[in-house]
Amino acid sequence: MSHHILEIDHLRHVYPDGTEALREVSFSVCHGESVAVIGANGAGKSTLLAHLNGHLLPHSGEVRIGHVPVCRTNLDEARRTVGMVFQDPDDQLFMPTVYEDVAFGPLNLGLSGPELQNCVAGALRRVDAEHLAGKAPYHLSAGEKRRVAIATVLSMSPDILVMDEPTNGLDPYARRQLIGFLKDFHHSKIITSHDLDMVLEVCERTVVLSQGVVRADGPTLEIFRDEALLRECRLEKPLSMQGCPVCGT
Amino acid sequence: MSHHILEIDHLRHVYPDGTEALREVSFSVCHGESVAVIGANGAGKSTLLAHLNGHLLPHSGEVRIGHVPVCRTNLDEARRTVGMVFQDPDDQLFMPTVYEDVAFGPLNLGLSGPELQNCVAGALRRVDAEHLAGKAPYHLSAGEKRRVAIATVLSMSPDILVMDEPTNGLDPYARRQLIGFLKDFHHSKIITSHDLDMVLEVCERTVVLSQGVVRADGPTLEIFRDEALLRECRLEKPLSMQGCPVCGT
Amino acid sequence: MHMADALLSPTVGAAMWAVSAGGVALCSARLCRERDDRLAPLMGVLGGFLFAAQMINFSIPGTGSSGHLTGGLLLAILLGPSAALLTVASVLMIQAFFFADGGLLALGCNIFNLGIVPALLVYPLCYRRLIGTAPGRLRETVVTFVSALLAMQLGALSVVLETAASGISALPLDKFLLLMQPIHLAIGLVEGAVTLAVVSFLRKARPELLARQSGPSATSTRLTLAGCLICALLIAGGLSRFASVKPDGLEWSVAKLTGATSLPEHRAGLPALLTALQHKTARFPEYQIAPAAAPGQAPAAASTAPQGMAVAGKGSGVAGAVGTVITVLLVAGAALILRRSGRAAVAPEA
Amino acid sequence: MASVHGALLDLKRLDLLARGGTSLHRLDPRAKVLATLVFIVCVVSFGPYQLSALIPFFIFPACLIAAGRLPAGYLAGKVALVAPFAVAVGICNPFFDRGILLHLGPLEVSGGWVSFASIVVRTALTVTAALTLTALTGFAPICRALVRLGMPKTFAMQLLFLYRYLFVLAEEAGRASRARELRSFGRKGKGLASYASLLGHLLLRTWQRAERMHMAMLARGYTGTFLAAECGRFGARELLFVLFWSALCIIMRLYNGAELLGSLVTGYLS
Ligand SMILES: Nc1ncnc2c1ncn2[C@@H]1O[C@H](COP(=O)(O)OP(=O)(O)OP(=O)(O)O)[C@@H](O)[C@H]1O
Ligand SMILES: Nc1ncnc2c1ncn2[C@@H]1O[C@H](COP(=O)(O)OP(=O)(O)OP(=O)(O)O)[C@@H](O)[C@H]1O
Ligand SMILES: [Mg+2]
Ligand SMILES: [Mg+2]
Repeated sequence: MSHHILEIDHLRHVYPDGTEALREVSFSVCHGESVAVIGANGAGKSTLLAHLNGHLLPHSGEVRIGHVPVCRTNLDEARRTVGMVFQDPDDQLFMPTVYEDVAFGPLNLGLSGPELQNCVAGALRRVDAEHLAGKAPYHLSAGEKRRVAIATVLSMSPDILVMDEPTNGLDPYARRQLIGFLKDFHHSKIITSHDLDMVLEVCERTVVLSQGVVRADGPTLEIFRDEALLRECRLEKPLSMQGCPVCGT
Repeated sequence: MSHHILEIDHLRHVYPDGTEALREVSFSVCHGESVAVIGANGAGKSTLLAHLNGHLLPHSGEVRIGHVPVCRTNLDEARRTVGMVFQDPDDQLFMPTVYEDVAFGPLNLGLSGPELQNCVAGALRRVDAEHLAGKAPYHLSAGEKRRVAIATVLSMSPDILVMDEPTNGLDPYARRQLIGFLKDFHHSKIITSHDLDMVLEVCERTVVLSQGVVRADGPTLEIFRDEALLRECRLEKPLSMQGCPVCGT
Repeated sequence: MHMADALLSPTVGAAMWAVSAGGVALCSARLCRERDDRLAPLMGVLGGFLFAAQMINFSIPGTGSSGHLTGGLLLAILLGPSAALLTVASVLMIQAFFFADGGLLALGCNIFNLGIVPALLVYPLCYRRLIGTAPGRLRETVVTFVSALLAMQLGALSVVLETAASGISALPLDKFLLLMQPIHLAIGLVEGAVTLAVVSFLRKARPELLARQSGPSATSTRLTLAGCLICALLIAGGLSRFASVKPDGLEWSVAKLTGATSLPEHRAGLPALLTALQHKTARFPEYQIAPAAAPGQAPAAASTAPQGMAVAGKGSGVAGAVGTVITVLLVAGAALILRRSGRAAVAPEA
Repeated sequence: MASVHGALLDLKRLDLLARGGTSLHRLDPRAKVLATLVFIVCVVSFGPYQLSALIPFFIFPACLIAAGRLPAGYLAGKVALVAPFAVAVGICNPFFDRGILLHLGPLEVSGGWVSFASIVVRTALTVTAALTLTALTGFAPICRALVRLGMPKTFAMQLLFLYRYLFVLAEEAGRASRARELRSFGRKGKGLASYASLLGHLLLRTWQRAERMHMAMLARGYTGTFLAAECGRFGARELLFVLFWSALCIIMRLYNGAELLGSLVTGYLS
């Protein structure tokens, strides 16, 4: 059994106003696996992700990272292990320059001097954004912001990368670039998105969430072939699969 | 020659910090036509739209609505003719309830009493959102917000509907609903988007913007068949035209 | 440091309401005259920003405690004094209604302490005077710190004065001052640092936003005058409470003063209602407040207290307690019955 | 950042409560605002040593909560959380005011404790009244009521805008501060530098949003003034409501109901 496994076990979350956002969610992620979590608006995707690094704590059930349940006492550990990229990169970039932003996490982890510099430069290199180091975040384009946001997380060398709607607002080229990067990145990944074509390319496994329950969990292609299931969950086939003259329809 | 024509003529805009967002943009829209404006992040799409209702004024060149140039003296007229739906519906829904929000424009136009009520009810009915009238905007879902934002503009019965990235953040079902609505809506429309599949379904004509200049202007299908052009402008074919990823054609 | 209803006497509350309503009316009128239609949404969202910013904390090094931005001075620098006052006042109003932070009567005090003091007193009289037109780095730093400190100290001072003038708290004035002023020295320094940092951030990112406010303001003298008037009103109101042995002295002086300022809000609307009500209740013997500064003499003071204590003689402490319990039961019973009958009445409809 | 979420949820919750359909909800907001103000003024006009006389005043919020079918437990929980400042100042009273004021059998109660208890009861009363008013009326109607009672329109508009964008901006701020928290292990990263920079970014985004909003408003014919669409009516029911509660509050202000009741009962017993 690998150390990097993530297990979500009968997770239930009720917001204080009574909204039952997650009712019964169970699945687990193996080391190196790419899992997509898809579902309609309000299905509970973002709520689920917020549990992975302990931002929200479960009402019942638990989240285990490497067999250790996430709870108040080991939040720091969970946050280092799970790197979270937010839906809106503007939320994530808050320091005056890109360099400082990427260095923020490692600094708080206690790195300094050349070690810190290497770490930051490495993270920026991986997302192909070294030339942006001195810029202010509010001067970046949407695609650049997204890449820098990923770098801020990579600099803490997380074991699992979690992304909320990463292709939102990107132009087709930047999107393609991001997909290429995600495919090359051999970490465990959990990605939520409404961009099912991206899911099809990046993730080998898909979990379908509907009104706070897991409706399906399996190989991505199989899920996307099940039209009845998709329709029920307010989804549809990825656009590139719609109307292919060769296979089906 | 129709009265409802929109002409953009050698438009140039420089932001106060020196960014030349639009350098030389010319095209025109006929009555009843659906035109998509596509381009990479930062190509100048949003800047262009801001000129259509006179929120930004050109550095040189001009925008003519029904042969009348938009300038300081006739802004009111231009704003009534061009109905603008913003990228983030939260920017557009600023009143305490949906009803008041939809009534805001007609009230300013001088409507009142049953006339006002009819106008508001009609706009809400067209986007299928009558049941939301009493709700506060922050209690709506993403798709509902988008529909109400469109209603706020429809209530002023504009001659041209302008939308900035309308499908952003919607789940596939809500997106499909919106596309259906846009197809049924036989007004002049100008739509910017990174969702080229939506463009393919909704707009018969496409203008490609790249670094502040019009790179191409023509029937949508023709443009999307020109791969070299698309690549140059940081775009790519709509996903549904890219061949099936499953059987690899 | 929100002032609270429970510590306020109606006279002080009404006086501060009048002052704050006057300030808000003045600033609204000024903004109306300026007719800058960009300002409405800007003030709205900046109020939201202030509110949101107050929910984010940062840790103060070495103390383990955390602080946040109050924002009066920052908004004055960004928007000018009138818009800043309205924005702060609106944030305070939301806090009063939804979090009962402070309270409805104390709203007047809070608007004064956190809004009028930084925006209408400190900003025009201190910040603008000292900062000049093209400040250097050092000058800007010093002036911002000094202004933030001054605003905090004055705000804290007026909290103390308002509390003391109300006489509900037994805390002696000198001890209260010694408690509040040093705490707000620290808070003021932090406020200055945050204000400075945010302003210099904006100067780097969008310099044109700050350019709006850098020209000399034509109406600042009038504002200053208004500030002085308000200040005088406050001091007169506060001091007359201490000076006057006659309990009606303050009501009389406040009524006279508020009448004399001839701001319409004083005669119409809520403040008038408050003062009128106060006049009605004041016709009945007012309770002499036990002089808080002399704790040893409390029994004597109590015996001079005309009504409350006269009924609450030795034996009637028990009667009071029994009565209290019975009243609580009665109220709870009434509420339960009302709820039941309400449900019964609503159920057939639904 | 639990507090951001908590505060937002409270706002939304009160807002939802205000959409209830009882007759109290339908009452013109002005009536409720006036009655609440009379109530608060009466409550705070008591002297510092009066405790038992305050108790009957609970009838006002209790009746409104019951008749308005509001969740009493939730409101009580909120009341318990607020006003730390008043209680912190009040708790000093027992130390400075040690004179014996009351004898409850063998128990001697000092003036300080009585006035402290009085402060606590006042807090409970005023806070409950304010929250009840909001939960029965909703914020936008309260603003309209205040405008018609003399509040400047500019200020009312400002309040409505603020209320609308509170949710949007607080969520934005909540996400940003959450992002900072995720990367600041322990308290190390939460110092002034990152705080100021975070605020700066937030301010910048806020400003851009204001510019977009202004654009949206202009696009819909905004000329600097707001036109109101609807207005309520101050009828006989409203008048009755205000008169009844004002009269009751003033009577309770003049006669100590609890005391009278108590002496009646103890008089019987002895
Ligand atoms: N802070 C909150 N308080 C109360 N309810 C909430 C809160 N956040 C989300 N919800 C509700 O919980 C449910 C799940 O929300 P969530 O944000 O997880 O959906 P999502 O799947 O991420 O949707 P989207 O695709 O639009 O991002 C929704 O019904 C939403 O209204
Ligand atoms: N207020 C501003 N000040 C200065 N430069 C700006 C401003 N707004 C936009 N720009 C710049 O103008 C250019 C065009 O921006 P615009 O927002 O029109 O792009 P867009 O095509 O809408 O991009 P996206 O697809 O990301 O929405 C960009 O380079 C941008 O950085
Ligand atoms: Mg989400
Ligand atoms: Mg854009």
